Amino acid sequence: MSLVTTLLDFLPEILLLAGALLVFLVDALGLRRIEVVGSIAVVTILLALLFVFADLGFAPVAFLAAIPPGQIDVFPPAGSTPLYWFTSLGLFFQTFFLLAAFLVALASMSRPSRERGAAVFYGLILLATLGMMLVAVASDLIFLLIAIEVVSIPSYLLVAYTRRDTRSMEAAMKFFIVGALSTVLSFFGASFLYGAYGTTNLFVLASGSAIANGAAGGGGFPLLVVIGYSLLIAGLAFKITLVPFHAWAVDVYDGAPDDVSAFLAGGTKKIGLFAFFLVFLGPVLFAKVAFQWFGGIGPVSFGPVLQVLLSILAVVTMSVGNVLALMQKSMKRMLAYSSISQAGYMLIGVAIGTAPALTGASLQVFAHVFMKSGAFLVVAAAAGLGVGPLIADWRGLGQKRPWLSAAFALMLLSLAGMPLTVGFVSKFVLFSAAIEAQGYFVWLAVAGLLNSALSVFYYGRVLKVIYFDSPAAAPAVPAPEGASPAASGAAAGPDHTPTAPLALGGLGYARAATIAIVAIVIVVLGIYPGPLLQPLAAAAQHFIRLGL
Amino acid sequence: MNFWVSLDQWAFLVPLLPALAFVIIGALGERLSKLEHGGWLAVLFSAGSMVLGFLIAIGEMLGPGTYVDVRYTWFSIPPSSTGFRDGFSLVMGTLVDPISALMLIVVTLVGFVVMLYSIGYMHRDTGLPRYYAILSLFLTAMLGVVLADNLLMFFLFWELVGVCSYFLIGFYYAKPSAASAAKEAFIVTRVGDVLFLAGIFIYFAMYASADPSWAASGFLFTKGNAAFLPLGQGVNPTLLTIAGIFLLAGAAGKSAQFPLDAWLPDAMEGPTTVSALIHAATMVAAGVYLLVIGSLFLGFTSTDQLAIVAVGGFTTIWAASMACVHTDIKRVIAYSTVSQLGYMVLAVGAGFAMVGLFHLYTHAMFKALLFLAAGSVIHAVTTQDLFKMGGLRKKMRYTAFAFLAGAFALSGIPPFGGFWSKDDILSSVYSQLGTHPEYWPFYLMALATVFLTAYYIFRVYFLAFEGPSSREPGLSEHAHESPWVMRVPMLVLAGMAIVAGLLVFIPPFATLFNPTLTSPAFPVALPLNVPPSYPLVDIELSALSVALAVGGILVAWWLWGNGRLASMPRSAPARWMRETLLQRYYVKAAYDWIGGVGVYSIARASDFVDRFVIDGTVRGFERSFAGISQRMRKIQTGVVSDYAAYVITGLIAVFVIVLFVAPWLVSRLGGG
Amino acid sequence: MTSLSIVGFVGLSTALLAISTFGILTRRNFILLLISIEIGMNAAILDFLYFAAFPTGSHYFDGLQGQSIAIVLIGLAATEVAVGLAIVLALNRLKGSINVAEASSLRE
Amino acid sequence: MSVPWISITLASLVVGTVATFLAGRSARWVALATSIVFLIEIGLMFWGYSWPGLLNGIPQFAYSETHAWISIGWLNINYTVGVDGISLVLILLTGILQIATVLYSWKEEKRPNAWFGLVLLTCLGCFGVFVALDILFFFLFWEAVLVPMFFIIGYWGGPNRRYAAIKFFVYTHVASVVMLVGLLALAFYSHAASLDFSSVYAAEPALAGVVPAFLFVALFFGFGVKFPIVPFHTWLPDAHVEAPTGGSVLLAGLLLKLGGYGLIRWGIEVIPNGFHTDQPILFVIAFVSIVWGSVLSLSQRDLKRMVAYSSINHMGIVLLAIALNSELGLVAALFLMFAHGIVSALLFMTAGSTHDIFRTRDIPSIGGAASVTPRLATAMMIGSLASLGLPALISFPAEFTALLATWQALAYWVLIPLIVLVVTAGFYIWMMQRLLFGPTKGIPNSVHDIASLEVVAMGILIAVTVLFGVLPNLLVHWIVMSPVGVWPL
Amino acid sequence: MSLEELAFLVLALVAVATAVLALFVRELVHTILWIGVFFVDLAAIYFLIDAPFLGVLQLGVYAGAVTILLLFGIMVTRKRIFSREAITGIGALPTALAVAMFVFLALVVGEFPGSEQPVAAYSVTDLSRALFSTFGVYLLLLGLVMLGALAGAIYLVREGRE
Repeated sequence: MSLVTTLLDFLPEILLLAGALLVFLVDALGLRRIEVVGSIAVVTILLALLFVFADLGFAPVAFLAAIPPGQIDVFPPAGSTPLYWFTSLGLFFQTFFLLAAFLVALASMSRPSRERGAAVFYGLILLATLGMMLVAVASDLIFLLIAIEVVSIPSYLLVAYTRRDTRSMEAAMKFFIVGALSTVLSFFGASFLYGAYGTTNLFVLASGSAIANGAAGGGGFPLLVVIGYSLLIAGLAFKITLVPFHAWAVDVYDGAPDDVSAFLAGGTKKIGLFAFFLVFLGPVLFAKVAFQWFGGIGPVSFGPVLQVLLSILAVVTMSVGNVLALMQKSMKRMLAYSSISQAGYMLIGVAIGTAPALTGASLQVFAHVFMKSGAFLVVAAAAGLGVGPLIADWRGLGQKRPWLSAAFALMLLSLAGMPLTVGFVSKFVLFSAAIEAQGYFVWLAVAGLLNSALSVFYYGRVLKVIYFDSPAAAPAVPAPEGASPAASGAAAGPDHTPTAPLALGGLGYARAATIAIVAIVIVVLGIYPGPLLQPLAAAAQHFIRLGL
Repeated sequence: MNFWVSLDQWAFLVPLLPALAFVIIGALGERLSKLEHGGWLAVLFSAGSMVLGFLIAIGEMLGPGTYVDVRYTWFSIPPSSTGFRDGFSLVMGTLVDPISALMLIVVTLVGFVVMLYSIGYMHRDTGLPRYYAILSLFLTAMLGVVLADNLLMFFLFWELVGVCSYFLIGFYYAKPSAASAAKEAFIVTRVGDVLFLAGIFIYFAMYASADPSWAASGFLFTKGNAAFLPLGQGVNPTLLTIAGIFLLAGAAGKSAQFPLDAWLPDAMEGPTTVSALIHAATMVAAGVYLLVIGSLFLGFTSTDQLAIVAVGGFTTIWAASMACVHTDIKRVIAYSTVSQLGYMVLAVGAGFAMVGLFHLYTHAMFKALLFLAAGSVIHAVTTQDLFKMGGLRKKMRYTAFAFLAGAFALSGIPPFGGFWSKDDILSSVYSQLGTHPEYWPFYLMALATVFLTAYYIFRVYFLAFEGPSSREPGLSEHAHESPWVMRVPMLVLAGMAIVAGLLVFIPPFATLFNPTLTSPAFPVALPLNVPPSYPLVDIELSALSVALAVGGILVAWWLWGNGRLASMPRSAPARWMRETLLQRYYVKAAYDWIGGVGVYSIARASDFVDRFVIDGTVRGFERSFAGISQRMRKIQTGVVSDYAAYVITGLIAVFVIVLFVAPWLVSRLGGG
Repeated sequence: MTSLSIVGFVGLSTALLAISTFGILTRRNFILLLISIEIGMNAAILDFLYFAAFPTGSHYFDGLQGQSIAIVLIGLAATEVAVGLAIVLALNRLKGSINVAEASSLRE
Repeated sequence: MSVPWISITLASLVVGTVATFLAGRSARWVALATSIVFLIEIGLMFWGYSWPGLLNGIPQFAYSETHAWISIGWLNINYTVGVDGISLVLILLTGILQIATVLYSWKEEKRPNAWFGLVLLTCLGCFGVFVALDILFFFLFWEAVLVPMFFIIGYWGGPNRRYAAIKFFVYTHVASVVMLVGLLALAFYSHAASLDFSSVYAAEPALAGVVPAFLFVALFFGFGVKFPIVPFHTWLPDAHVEAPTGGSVLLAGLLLKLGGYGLIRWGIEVIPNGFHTDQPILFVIAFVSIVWGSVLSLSQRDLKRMVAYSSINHMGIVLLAIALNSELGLVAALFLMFAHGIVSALLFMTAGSTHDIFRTRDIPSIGGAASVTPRLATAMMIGSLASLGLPALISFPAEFTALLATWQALAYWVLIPLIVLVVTAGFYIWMMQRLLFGPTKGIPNSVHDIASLEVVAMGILIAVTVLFGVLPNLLVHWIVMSPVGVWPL
Repeated sequence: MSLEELAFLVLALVAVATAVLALFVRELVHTILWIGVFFVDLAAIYFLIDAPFLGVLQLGVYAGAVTILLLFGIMVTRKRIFSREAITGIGALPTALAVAMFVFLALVVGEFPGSEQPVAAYSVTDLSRALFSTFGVYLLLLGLVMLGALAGAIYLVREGRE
């Protein structure tokens, strides 16, 4: 495999890197208008998306494919321990990540045109996206963890990029500390796995051989593996905000600039789920050899134990997320908790570990990219219109801003899993898969569905505020302590040159277009999900077969 | 097919004509003000109905074997592999047989004359289109009951009759007492109706299980076919008894028999015409008609018969006693109606259905007459209080004559109609006493009632028409005779009251009372010879009852006729007695308590449970979730060290789960 | 060649991780938190190097991978310190304090 | 049948609904046109209908269509629609109530396009439920009804509308998800080839042991809350009291029918084994609902609340009739659902008009309304009488048949609903006595009788009430052209 | 106990001691000193297990660059360098958590048979070959991390200096 072909395989990633460098270059040259850097980023992302589509084999663009079809979804040669490997599910996730980046990049172009941090913002977005794409092709634990760092480090900085906002900075600080702790735990766990297997290749890890040997009494290290995986769960759970590793997320989504919140919740969070696929699906599927458990219980095997653990985490996460979302007063915190509970649903897919479940979880990720980014982007747009951070500040928006409110309502209904939205389809597939798996997984489906019913309560409450409450005469509730007048990236401050009001009554074309795209996707794929669902199901099937 | 038989094909027109009147008057409403607000239309259509009804009845008298049943499928489930083997259907149809022919005569005749009378009597009221429309609808419904060829249709129109009664009692709805009386009437009869419905179900089940093809053919509730069913074959006698009791309950509700009798006196809140037509002649007789049908075609066991006799016999004296003290002219007549209905029920129960029917027929005539005459009086003096009337005979000759004719008929003085029928009942029941000694008390009650009847009706007569001009100045001085539209009906009915009993001696007419002789519709031998008492078989009994009646009249004359009693007796037992009777033995109060306090308290308590226990649980869920949420929010302290602590706690939890909890669970669940 | 006990090595790295965790949980000064994180990273590095030095017997074993990972981790840890310091400076400029307990306006 | 009437109807409803939303001030005309087109399409469906019978023991449907929607091996979902007599009559009910609601609320001034759009959307969802023959599509439409109703209650409703809207939404949604679990488990545990009705129907006998009973309980809970069954009924009074009149009409007229339809179509028809096991539960709940609904109606002061509780009573009779496990009972249940749809709609319209005219629905504080608003009083009387089962009006044949079937199956237990009939009569008659009759009180200064369009709306319902009350076979004829007679009862 | 083992024991104890001291002395400047010693101590351990290149790297990166960076951080954020850190509580919960974590992690100790195995030594050549070919991707990724960190961190601290 020559260097050129290797690089060609990574054409989309290289494009993103080039785009990031170009953005920094343009910034250095002084062309730091947001239209310029934003366009570069958007175009880059779209190009990358095009190539990923080509690699996935979508007929209209298949001729652009850089990765030979024979290299996707096949087993690596015997004895080799590749660091990265192409799977169609990974490529699908790449498209999801790119879509999330695209939405945020496009919407952010409606921010004040002379904003200082624009170049850094877009550069970091592109770099983080690059990292996300790398996560999706990892086949080595360390590769995976460093790729996650490629995402994390820009994320910390993105949260802080407004520089002048104490809330953002506080969020960045929290994000950084918890993130760094998680990094430490992940690597520490990885070191144990390395110690047990002698390699960090995920194909090898997936085989569960180190555990299997342990049963025979020769050379296996069950405890090392088990403790290692436990540490990894703790480390990666930080990323997908499982309870109780979630506490940072609420503050960060709340404190971060709205566009960044959209990117974090809709985008970077999802790498954690794919990491879970990569790291834990193998043990779930293959570590089925029974051995005597610590403390004399058994014989049981690691796979089912892991399934139970993940199931417990999933149920706890969705329940706690939903319950906490119930009484939130701040819109972004409510969305943050809802995002946490959604992570619980997605985790069901890993816990079950069947192809249908994987399909459902992936689809849920896809849906969530749109729903959650979209929701945060609407919040950003609303902040730009002078709507305060509290849910109560949205009173009567349905009358003042019918289209924006309708889009937001659509997103919330989709989050709640109402029919004719993509959120419904994804939940339907996911919970169908849980019931299809039978056994105690049915109770996972029940828990998930009851939770989604509970979630209706707080989504409904927001709809109530938007549509049923009459508009407030004046902002009745003062902003919470430490909040800037409008906690958004578009906030006017000394750092930002005031600019003329945006088009569409302050919304801006780009942001309006983004929200429209989200709404259309939610509805169209809610009505006709076949074109997405069928290849995704096939990809999940391949992924399971590979045992990654 | 001869003319008379082919006429029966058109029997459905008899109820349909008033229905047309209902539709037209209901649709046009006040636009008919030139036609007495639709009154003349109603008269016209009811006249048409009467003519057709009489023709059909005559056909039934003349034509041999004119049992004609015209059917229409109302509700049908075709045969299928399961469920009803042969399908299921409910039918509507008209059955013309001697009994329905007789009822046709009664209903259409009284209906027509009351319609005509209304023109004059109701002239001053408002809301007349409503009155005529509903009165027409009532005629339709009543004729539907009469012509029904199955129990379902019978019940359907029976209910409609009840609703019309409801609206007519509540005609003066702005009066709280009228609205209340209407409600009471509806609900009390409803109690009977639902039990009747239960009875229908039982008959259905019995017959359907005895012969499944019934369900398919739609003959299910057909009277004619019911008689084919050999009683005792595949029929559980207990079930039959219960069904009979339920039927009796239905009849008691409609015919105001004890203990469902309380509504009828209150129903006098309606216009007097309504009282005449509905609450004297027709609707209240429907209950008796139902028992007649039940007796002839559905079959009662001896237990049922005893129950019916008991209810009827007791009701005669129960109501008559209360009639003796009331001062409201209409109420007295209303109690009299209840009492007379008791006679009919008694007869049917004792096994003499046609005798009961005979009394129904004569009673319809003279009771309608009494009401119309009373209405004429009320119309003239604008009060219903007997003690405010007096000496009206001189001013209202026609009315007085009519009332007197009715009173003689009611008292059972020969040759007035009431004599023949009441005497028939008494002698019939007497004839059963040998085999059924348990009928004795009820026979005696009925006998005593003859005396009371004569007493109370002549009390009314003497108070209203005789004596000094008026005890209340200014009331009866301006009284004058009613217009011809009111006089003609009274005279027609007065004539009927005199001759109704004699008519049955005319052979063609008599056939109506003797269905076994002429109609193939009743191939099985009926359990009696109808009428048993023509010519009079037991002259001593007749003499006794006439003597009692005359005695009653004399006592009435002695007390009231010569002004001996200017007011009510004042002694303590008498006052107590009078108060008890006026309060209707406090049964009404008990009912009010059950409805107003008993049931309503249960409803209030249930409402409390619903709001605070059931819904409270739901709200408790909401609140507890909210509370948990509020409390859990506190863990989000904002201090990053705490967040790190959660992470480490989570890690340790993962350790615990992976090392201890999950393996244990997995081994319990049966391993990998 | 030498042989060293796993008890000692893993004991040391685990102890360092525990100390690091303890520091993160109890210290309030951001710089100290950074130092705690560095101690934790070093614990991981130590582990990698130890496992790289003692083959497991798996035919996939590659000790050089462990050492390479250690090298990368050193770089990664340094990068984190840099980013952390940048955030410290910005925070200090905004709030005049680097006490993490005082930065708690985002809560509940 | 070659003409895909159902798809055409769905399409026309979708187009009409969207157009209504976009139509602005002229939305009412678009809505009316859509309703008329809908009725015409229903008429054509009736005209060409003949039940295809059974194929290999599986009931077939008229106008059925199947198009693959999702096909990923383990999950096969088709756009499968079709009607039989059961759905057909309920579709007719949908059409009638849609046009009646549109006409009744013709004068709606508050966001008319949204109002009429949401009304049409609700009806669209109900239509979808009645034609969907695939678990997913069924559930999709089932849930789709919730959203417009949520907005209808929450935006146009009464003072406490926000609470009621969310309660309605969450409560019924919880039930729906339980039902969904049941349906999916039914499909997956029986290893049905797809989520189509026919596949599930064919696969159900494979279920073993107590599984069918559990599944039936799950489904019954889901459908039961819609019914609503006691003790899961408390969302209903709140929703009704707060909902605007049109919302109440649709809620009582259509939404409650979804539960009955679902129970018949997806419960009894598909899981007869589970149904047989759980039958006693159904009986108990049905009797409790009948008694509870009626007794509570008696104590209500709010007119709408009273009618709402009477709905619980009536739907209890429907449940009883369904639970009887007899052909006669099922026919009666369907008839009664249709009847209740029409009659409760009429009653809620009169209650709404009462509120419009007298500014209150508190029964004791109004009196003698008949003398000032005779048209309203007439409509209310007809509605009440129909509701208490007066012959010649629509409920009578249905209730009569239902109770007859009850007698056949349960003998003397029939006395419970029968005696409750007296209570039912009691509260209606008492309400009429207090509200319509007696001396006038609580009448505002300027009183106008109901407007002519409201008269038209109520007139349609009254006409239907009388028509099917006098000629019930017009409806029964269609109901029995369905698998009611061949179910493995 | 071999010499290596003895040396390791001493170094390990020093490492633990310096780590604890670094975190819990109240003079922040002393902290820097202790952490410097800690890094050097670890470098010594790396030499002990025949990873000399790593040891050198540790000395260069950690003992050198990182320590200086931290010192710089302290100097910038404090008005007086030698001011004392306020006493913060140790806390029962954090202690319990740290101890629990230690106990669970230490469970693995009994399992790994490393003590019987000889230490595998790798030449720097082999290491560099592996590092830049087989595992070169790691370095590329690290580069990406650093690129992002660089761009962002510079932007973040440049505030007000433009």
